[in-house]
Amino acid sequence: MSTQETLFDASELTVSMGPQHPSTHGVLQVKLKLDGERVIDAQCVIGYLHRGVEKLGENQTYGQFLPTLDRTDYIAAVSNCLGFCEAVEKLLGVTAPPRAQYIRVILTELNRISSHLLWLGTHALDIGAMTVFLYAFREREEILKIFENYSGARLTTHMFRIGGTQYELYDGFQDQVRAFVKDFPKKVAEYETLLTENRIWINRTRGVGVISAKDAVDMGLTGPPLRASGVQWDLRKAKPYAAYADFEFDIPVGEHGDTYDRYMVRMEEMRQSARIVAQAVEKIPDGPLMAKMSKIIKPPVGDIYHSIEAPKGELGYYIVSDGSTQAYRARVRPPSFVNLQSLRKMVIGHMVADVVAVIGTLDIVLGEIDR
Amino acid sequence: MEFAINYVVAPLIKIVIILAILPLLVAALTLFERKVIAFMQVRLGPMRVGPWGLLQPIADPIKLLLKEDIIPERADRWIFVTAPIITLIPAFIVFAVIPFGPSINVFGTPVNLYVTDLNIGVLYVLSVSSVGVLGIILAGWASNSKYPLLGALRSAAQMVSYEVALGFSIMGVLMMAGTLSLVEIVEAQRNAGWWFVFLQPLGFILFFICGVAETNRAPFDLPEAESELVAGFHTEYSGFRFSLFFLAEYAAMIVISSMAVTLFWGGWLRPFPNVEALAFLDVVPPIVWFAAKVVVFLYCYLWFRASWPRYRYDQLMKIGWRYLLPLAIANVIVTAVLVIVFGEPQ
Amino acid sequence: MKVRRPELNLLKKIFLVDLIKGLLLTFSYQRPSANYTEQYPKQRPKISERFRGAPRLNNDPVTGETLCIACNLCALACPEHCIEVGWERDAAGKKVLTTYTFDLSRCMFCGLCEDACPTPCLELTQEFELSLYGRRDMKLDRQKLEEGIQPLVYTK
Amino acid sequence: MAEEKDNPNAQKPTPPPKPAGAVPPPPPKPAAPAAPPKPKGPVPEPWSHPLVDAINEKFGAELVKAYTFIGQNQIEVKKARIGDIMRFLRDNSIIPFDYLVDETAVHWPKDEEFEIVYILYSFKKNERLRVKTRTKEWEAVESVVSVWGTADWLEREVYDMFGVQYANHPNLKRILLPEDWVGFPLRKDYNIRLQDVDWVRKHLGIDSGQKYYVGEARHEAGDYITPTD
Repeated sequence: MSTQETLFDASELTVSMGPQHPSTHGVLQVKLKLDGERVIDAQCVIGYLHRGVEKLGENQTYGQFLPTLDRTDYIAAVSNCLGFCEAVEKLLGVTAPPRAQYIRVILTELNRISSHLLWLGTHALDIGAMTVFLYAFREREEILKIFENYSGARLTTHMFRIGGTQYELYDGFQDQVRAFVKDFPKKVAEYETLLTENRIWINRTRGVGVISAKDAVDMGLTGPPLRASGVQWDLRKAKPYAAYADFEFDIPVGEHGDTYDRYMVRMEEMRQSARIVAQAVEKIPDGPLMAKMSKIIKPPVGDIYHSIEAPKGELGYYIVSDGSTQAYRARVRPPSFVNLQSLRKMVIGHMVADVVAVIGTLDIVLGEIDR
Repeated sequence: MEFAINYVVAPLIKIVIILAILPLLVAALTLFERKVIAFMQVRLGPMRVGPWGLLQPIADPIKLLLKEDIIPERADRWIFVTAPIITLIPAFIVFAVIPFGPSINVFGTPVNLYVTDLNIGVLYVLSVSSVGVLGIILAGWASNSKYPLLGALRSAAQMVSYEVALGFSIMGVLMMAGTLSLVEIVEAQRNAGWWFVFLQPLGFILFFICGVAETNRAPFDLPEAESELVAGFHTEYSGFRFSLFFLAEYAAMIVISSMAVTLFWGGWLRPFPNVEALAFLDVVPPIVWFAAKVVVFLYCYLWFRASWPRYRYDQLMKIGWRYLLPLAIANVIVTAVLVIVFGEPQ
Repeated sequence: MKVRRPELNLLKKIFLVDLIKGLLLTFSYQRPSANYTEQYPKQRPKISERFRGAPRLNNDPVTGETLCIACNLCALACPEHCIEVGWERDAAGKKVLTTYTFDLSRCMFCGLCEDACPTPCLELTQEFELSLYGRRDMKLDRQKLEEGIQPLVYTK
Repeated sequence: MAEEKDNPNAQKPTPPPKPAGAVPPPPPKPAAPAAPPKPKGPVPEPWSHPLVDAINEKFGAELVKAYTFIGQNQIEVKKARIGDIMRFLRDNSIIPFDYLVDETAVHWPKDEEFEIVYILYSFKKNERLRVKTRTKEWEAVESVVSVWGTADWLEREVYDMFGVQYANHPNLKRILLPEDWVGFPLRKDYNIRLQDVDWVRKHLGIDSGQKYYVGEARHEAGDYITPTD
């Protein structure tokens, strides 16, 4: 009977949301203190999915670590792969040949679209619009088919290798990508029909989880959440990597830093990604796929930090090499981990229903947070 | 003898028929829901049990009935057990007054296609159906768990607010019909020559919005919002008891749809009941007209669920009190003035 | 570029234009041609050529002898150490494959072993239905690997 | 800014004297990370910048060295006044580093030291900087949570994984591992092979799904245990 007393006598209600909850996107646990339906405190409990990826990185060769990295942010495995490959390449002092660079850009951008589609679907589902989820997955399926055809896997793709890419393009790759890119803006317009102007969507997202540009920078938010707060910063422009300098695209920024702006930023990003892919697929240069380098990867002694704009934000790799085939220290700077920190700031004062909206809008992946 | 037949035997038979058919209807409705939503979502829905999954509504209840009945250790046992029943019974007994059609002849005796024609039918429906929420509140409380409690409290607040607006939205119809009996309201629509929806469009829209909210369906499905409260008030329920809630919810959907049809869409009447040119439509029996209209509304329920996000609790309250209630009252006032000026539409 | 932040005007608001637009979209998708479902066990999906599924050791199609030269590169390449190659020297001093163990329960299908294999011997096939009844079954020996995992035929 | 773009080509290890990575690897040398860099590969170059001068002026002996490695600027400082240095780096007008990208650590067991690495970024100047400081296991580093809010979880993670103590941290608890975890996994002396089997068995009542080897030598033993079947 003691539980009953705590339920009704205390002015606060402590609800443990997760780790088994439909909308904590995995195994996130948020300990909510509620006053009625209003949140007065929120503490994240993470680590349920900890697999010691960084430790594994110290015990595997650089090449072997790549498939493991696919399992950190498994929604955007291609980005993880690209980031690590480029970091090691930088340390080695090699550059992937242009053909590989272009293929990398195409696949990474497709991956960004697929990651955003998954975000869109789950985010909309959290807010109750279940149909968007299935429409988004339909388009995501098309991208996964391209991945499967190219690399042989759909999700944990192990797409690139250090020094370039492993696989030659398959026949019909360009046509398949072209067809997708051509069709995709129409599909985005459909999602927007269901959400963007929908009054319920607007009510549920505008003014929810607001974070100012100053706070966003202080909390280290990156990716769409940062841009939605009005900071026009994208690593693809700020520090271009791969072949991004060759393409024209815009960086969408929001103004209010609320859930709605983050939604709009990601929607626009998907269009821009499609634009990049459309440009890149038309001018894939000929040439080798792998840079000339030793089969056994032994970077020189030293350390390197390299980061890329993953769909969720700045994905960085800090590698310390002791000159052997294994990294001395392989640190992943996970965007979701850092972004999730702002959850507390965003939800306090809002209602329970907004907590799921904010968790959704941060676009977290627990595989990456817990590593 | 005649008294016995009219007031005991005939109603009993009808009650038994309704009690037998209603669960089947609900089962069919679940399949309908899954199929409709699936097709809207470019899926196929259940396909395995029977051709095109047609036997799914039979498989589901069997599964639910065979499941273990779990009562949480800390739950308030008796209330926990009674709550689903409290929810279910009102949802069923409301059907007593809903007229599915006019009298038909069975072996020469006229049989009314309703259990009874209460002269306060509308009031009866409103009051009885609002008892159902008690079960939800009790279920949330008795579970002694946090998500159900939140769901129950949401449900209580939602019911209280929307009950008022729902009542007011019907008032226009009642003034035009001049009666509270559902059968007479349908007859009044025949006399008026118009379904009341054409005379009371705002009233109808308000009624249906409130009805959706009353039945806890999307976009107002807050008491069981699965992405927020896991499953709301029935989180701790399983198997058979869960299926009772399920039954009650879907029965309530049928009630609201039937009420909408009866009050606004001419019940069992064909379109434009007084226009002779459309008399060929009478080939279709009245009960089919009724059923078809109800299905349309049920379809709308599912359609909304497939298309829209979910409101937040405070927004729901705001809509109820700030928009729906004033609009409903305005509707009543305007209707009252018009009825006084032009007289009842006869 | 700034993202849009559309405001509904009053007229659109009163006539529920935004909501109706959504309804029409979902309604239009009910057409059967828009359907995307694959009836999986009955309808087999098309697996791409490069798919990385169950492993197989290929034999020479002519002689029927194994193509494996027991170089152990696959075992070295495997991040999960799930391959073990056993060999012995024959009379000529050449390495000959004796046993080959592949622990499928630890495999993450990254394809590094396939990349490492200098002969067309080790291949990750397109077979993806790999559920088995016990962990012990997942340790594939040479014989099983040479036969390849056979798909179960779905009967219904 | 220019760093990231130009350098990979510019700083390619010059092949002639010792073919860097093009030959099969020579027998593994004892890797001594702190030792002076071998002739092959890129070497750190001194970095001179108004910012370095400013730090030098303000903190003097606190600054150990400032250098550029593969185009990436780094400074090494002593940890005594790390909070002040960080606040200065954030607030200075030359390159205001307003964003803490990452904070992590590297364990150097030979020196019994942890190297704390702060990766900073300046939105205004589009510049990155790595700040490194060294600490011992039993010495606390000043927390930078008051400088950048990001540091909260990052420092908790460093504590969790390395056991580095932070002074003035608002909530220094384990973040990814359970509270009662023994040991700090990312230390070099933490054996990955023996990791969590006991913990899993005790808390979850199951055997870890991972096969673990008898001792370290897998191939010699030729056998391993698969806990359950």
